[in-house]
Amino acid sequence: MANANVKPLEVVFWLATLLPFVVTPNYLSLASQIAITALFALSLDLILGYAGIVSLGHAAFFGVGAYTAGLIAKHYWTEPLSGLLAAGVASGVLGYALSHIVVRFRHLALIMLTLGLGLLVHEAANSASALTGGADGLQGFRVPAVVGFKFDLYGTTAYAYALAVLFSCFLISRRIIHSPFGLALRGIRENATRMPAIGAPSRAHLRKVYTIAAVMAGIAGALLTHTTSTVSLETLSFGRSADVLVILILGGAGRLYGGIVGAIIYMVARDQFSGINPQYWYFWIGLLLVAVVMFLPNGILGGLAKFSRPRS
Amino acid sequence: MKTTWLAAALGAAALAAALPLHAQGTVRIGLVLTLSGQFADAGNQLDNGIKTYMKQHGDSVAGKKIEIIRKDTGGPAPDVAKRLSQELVVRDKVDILAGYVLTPNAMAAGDVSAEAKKFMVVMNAATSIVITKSPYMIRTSVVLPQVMETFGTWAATKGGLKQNYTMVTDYGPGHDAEAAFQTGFKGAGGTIVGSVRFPVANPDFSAFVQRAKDLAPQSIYIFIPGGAQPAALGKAFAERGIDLNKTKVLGSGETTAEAALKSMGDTALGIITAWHYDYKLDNKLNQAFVKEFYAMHGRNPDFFSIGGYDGMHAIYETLKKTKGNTDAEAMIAAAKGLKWDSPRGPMGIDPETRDVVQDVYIRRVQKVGGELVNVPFDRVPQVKDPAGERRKKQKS
Amino acid sequence: MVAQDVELELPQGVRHALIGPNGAGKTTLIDLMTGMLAPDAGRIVLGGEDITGLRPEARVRRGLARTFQINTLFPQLTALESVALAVLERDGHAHNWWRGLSRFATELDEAASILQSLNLQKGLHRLTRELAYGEQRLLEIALALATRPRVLLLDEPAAGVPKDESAELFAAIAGLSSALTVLFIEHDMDVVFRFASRIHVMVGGRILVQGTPDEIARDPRVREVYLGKAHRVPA
Amino acid sequence: MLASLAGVLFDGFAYGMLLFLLSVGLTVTLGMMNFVNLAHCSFAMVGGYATVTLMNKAGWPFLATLPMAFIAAGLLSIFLERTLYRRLYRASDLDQCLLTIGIVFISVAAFAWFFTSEQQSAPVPEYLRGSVQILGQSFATYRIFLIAVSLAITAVLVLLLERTRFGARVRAAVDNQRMARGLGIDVERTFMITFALGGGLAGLGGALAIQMVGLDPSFALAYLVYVLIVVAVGGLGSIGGSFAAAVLLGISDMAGKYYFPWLGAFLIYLVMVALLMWRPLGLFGKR
Repeated sequence: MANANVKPLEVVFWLATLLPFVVTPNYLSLASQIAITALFALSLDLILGYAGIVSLGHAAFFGVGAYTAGLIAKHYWTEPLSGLLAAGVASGVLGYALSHIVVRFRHLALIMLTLGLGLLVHEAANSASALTGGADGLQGFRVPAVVGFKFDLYGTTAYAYALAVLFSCFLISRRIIHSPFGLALRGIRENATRMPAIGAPSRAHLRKVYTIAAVMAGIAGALLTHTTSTVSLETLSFGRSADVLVILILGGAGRLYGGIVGAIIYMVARDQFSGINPQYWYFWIGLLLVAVVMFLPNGILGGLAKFSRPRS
Repeated sequence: MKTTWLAAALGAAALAAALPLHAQGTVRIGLVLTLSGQFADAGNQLDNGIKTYMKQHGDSVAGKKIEIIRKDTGGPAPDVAKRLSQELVVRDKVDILAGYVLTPNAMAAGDVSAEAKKFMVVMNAATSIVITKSPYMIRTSVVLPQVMETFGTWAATKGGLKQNYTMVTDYGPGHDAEAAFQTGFKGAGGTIVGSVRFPVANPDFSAFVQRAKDLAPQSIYIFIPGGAQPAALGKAFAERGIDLNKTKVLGSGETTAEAALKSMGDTALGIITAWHYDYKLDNKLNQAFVKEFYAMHGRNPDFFSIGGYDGMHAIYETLKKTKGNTDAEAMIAAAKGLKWDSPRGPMGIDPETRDVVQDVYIRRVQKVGGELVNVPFDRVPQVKDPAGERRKKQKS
Repeated sequence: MVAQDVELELPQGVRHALIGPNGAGKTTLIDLMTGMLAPDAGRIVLGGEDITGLRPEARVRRGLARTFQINTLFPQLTALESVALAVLERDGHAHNWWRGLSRFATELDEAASILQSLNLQKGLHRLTRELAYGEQRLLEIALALATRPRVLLLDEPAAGVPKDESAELFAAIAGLSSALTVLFIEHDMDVVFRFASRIHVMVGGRILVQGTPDEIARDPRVREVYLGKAHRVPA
Repeated sequence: MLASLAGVLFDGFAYGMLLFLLSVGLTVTLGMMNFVNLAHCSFAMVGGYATVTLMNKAGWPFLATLPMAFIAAGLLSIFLERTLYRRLYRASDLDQCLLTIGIVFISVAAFAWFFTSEQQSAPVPEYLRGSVQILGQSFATYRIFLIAVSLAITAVLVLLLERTRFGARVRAAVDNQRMARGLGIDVERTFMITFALGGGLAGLGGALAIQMVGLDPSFALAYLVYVLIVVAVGGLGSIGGSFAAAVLLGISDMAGKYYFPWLGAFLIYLVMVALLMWRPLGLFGKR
């Protein structure tokens, strides 16, 4: 039974996430964007790692969350925490609506459907440029601070805010995984044909987890809006959906920490490689991906787990 | 619990700041460009312009050595552009922010320039409101309304055209160009008979060109981004066989850029465009610039390159006036009203709007010595950005 | 036509065997009953309620459970987790996503007792894919039992299980509560005649004949089609 | 109005042929060998750059470079298949995604390094330029050539896979490796050749696409989406399915741009989502 109690390694990991405040104060804005991407990858892990839904359009929810937060800050109020909730609700509603289509498909048809739906949302945002500002992005709003702490150049508040939200969403995800619902999701992933035979409403489960993942992805999008006071079509782009999928596979899907570890390694590598070699960094990132697949099948955590203690 | 975090952070930040400030004698420029992804070529050509300037004018000015730190945003990504700009200010202690090929990236970095009080030089992003994002920002590339509204007015007056059908790419700059051209054209008595917008990722234009051909308006106006699209449009024109003496084709400078002309071939003959630069401009400064550029990079400069070249010139001139002092207030004051002769012709920085003021050339594609060239046959001197002027009137 | 105008009556509490040559449509019949396949015509009634239109999981909740001829289990889940999942689905707790699994003691205990009743207590915490093949066949039955069925359809429960172990398997089946109606597909005639109180013979998609073990053993049509000439009636 | 309808259908069909040429190789690798080869368009780039180099540097005529593009991309796919792909035949499709996306990134950077990020051009010979007047309607010569090449390739492929022993061996090896080995089929070699065939077709598609959509290092990423759409809508492993899907998507995209341009890019994605919801396994998909 996947024991629910906290392993010491987990405590060490989360304490380590506080190190950047002291050890690398100049990298806090990067750290905040890693935390946001980690949350986005975690939301994808819920549906990919735990329910077997491969999505190439997950950025649709990230972007809807980002735009909702941006529009609220522009037209209504700039208090971020309530903006976060509103963004979660907005992307959750979209997630619930799309889940009715998504759960009816599998394999390549599912992947291409999520891709198509993602691109449609992207085009909608582009053509509704009066509302969304089109390709130039949403202009004329600024989120000054969160609970009194100002967002500044150093990104200290941004990282603290992103990390706090990531940690709370992680706790929720951990609770989901170790709950009966989590067990049902793993059942669907392990053997989708057996589930109806034990009376399980698989589609209802999948719709619920897809909605929860959409809420979390929307919150991640809103975090980006609040910490950078910018929203652009890029938050809805195919590139962002592909990146987060690569990040999750790199880290190792279905292990809760896969998305977070993947985000850290992928974004730090990209930042360093593009710093050294701004034109051709793609080469080194590509090499990293190929190396991980060759030597660490099932991602970094999957590979490490195989080496450290062969799965009992 | 929260306060301890922040106390630790502030302590660390102070520690970092106490590091010895980088050697007094250097001026650091943080250059944020799109060096990878779909707009990599624009970023590279801009960078090549900068390198050419520094080769011609050396890498030190007013007794200070110029050091450039390059960062890649990988495409339109305002969150990444803002973070990179913040890191350049906070971590690399740059004195000047420069580059910015795309509008969303320039807008996001404008906030950093304003908040961190850093002199900022936009070397390409062409949307008008970019300049309003920071009081310490100047622009040395081009402003869309500056060219397109002028072109619209010219087309309906000296161009002798009464009808026009506009075809633009469906994204920020496309919408701006469409609005500007139509304002100028209608303002001067012309009528817009229709308009269409291409999807951004549009590999094939034949349907649109066919539609325009069927409508057979007196003239067509086109605005598309650089890269693969001008070539694809050129081929669609070649295949559709638009009859150029019946339908006048007007376009932005990018429509008949060097690569586009190469693939369009003779069907491009007669296309009229308006732009602020072409590598074939025959003045001494430009010939020297093109020769040096080609020697260094094995290809001809384009309008991205001239944006970078003049951006560096503006930085050098400003530093000379402030004698190497990189304080943003001093630099912006020195930069306002700057005037100089550039390979593109006489240009300057508008003292109030801090935006670029330059000549707008009206050119026609002709064959010169067996080669297709944008031959300028008219020029509208020292044009200010009309949208900027309107903003000034609203404010006062 | 795989299964045609089949009239099958399963009175409550009786042990039924469904026999017939390969390809007679036995598994298809079970798939039809459990809703895996949609019938072209005809009705399926469970305890007086017409369940022809219901989705498979709804039929399970009304008490119609089945096992699979080829193991369809949860490789990365432990035996206890698998059966607990079935129990949780049954009493509607599977949608609970905020309380830890360990807090559902009653369901976990019930799952453990089901496994114990099929003497699988040794493999409780071992991953399903690491269980022996025989144990996995028992787990198939445990999963079906966890849904508290009124009718249990066993699709060749002892398929691939060596002779001696299959006797033990069927002893466990026999030990099931008498209120439970059981229909099992089996090829081993010794087992059929020992455990079934009614036998249905299916050939070419049709029910050839139904009756008590004695009637079936003496019926010439069954003998000739299926049992072959030299069959002798067991003592 | 009728004339332009013919024009739109012709252009749509020609654009569909381009999509088919770019994706038919993937139908072979992804469809028949069940290997998620997202690097397919990188092979198309190899073919494109082979043509550009031979034409600009070595002065070869355009048509002569096409077989070379096929061979260059085919050889590269053999090399990659022997070194990397072979070890992931039984890996999860997510790991196959990661490997091939890694290869795409490497190829984008490598081509930017060798050929700069500049737009490449492969000037097509005179007789393929301009357009031809048929019944008063102008048809672009190059598009007619494209259609001809695509129809030829489809015919050869269908014959090769459906009618020849080699085709039977490929389909057997893909359906059931163990059984195929049992029948004495050298599965390794068959997979290698199938991969080379898929890669070569991509290379040829890439070379032919230059004239229509140009070529720069980001080609591999830009057209990956379109290629996946065609293969998914067409149905895995079905050459005919890909052909039908490519034509359907090409014409609907063209008609959309012509008749309701304000719909813009929506249309091709709407058509895809609708087709997938109607036939999840694709038009002629088997599994």
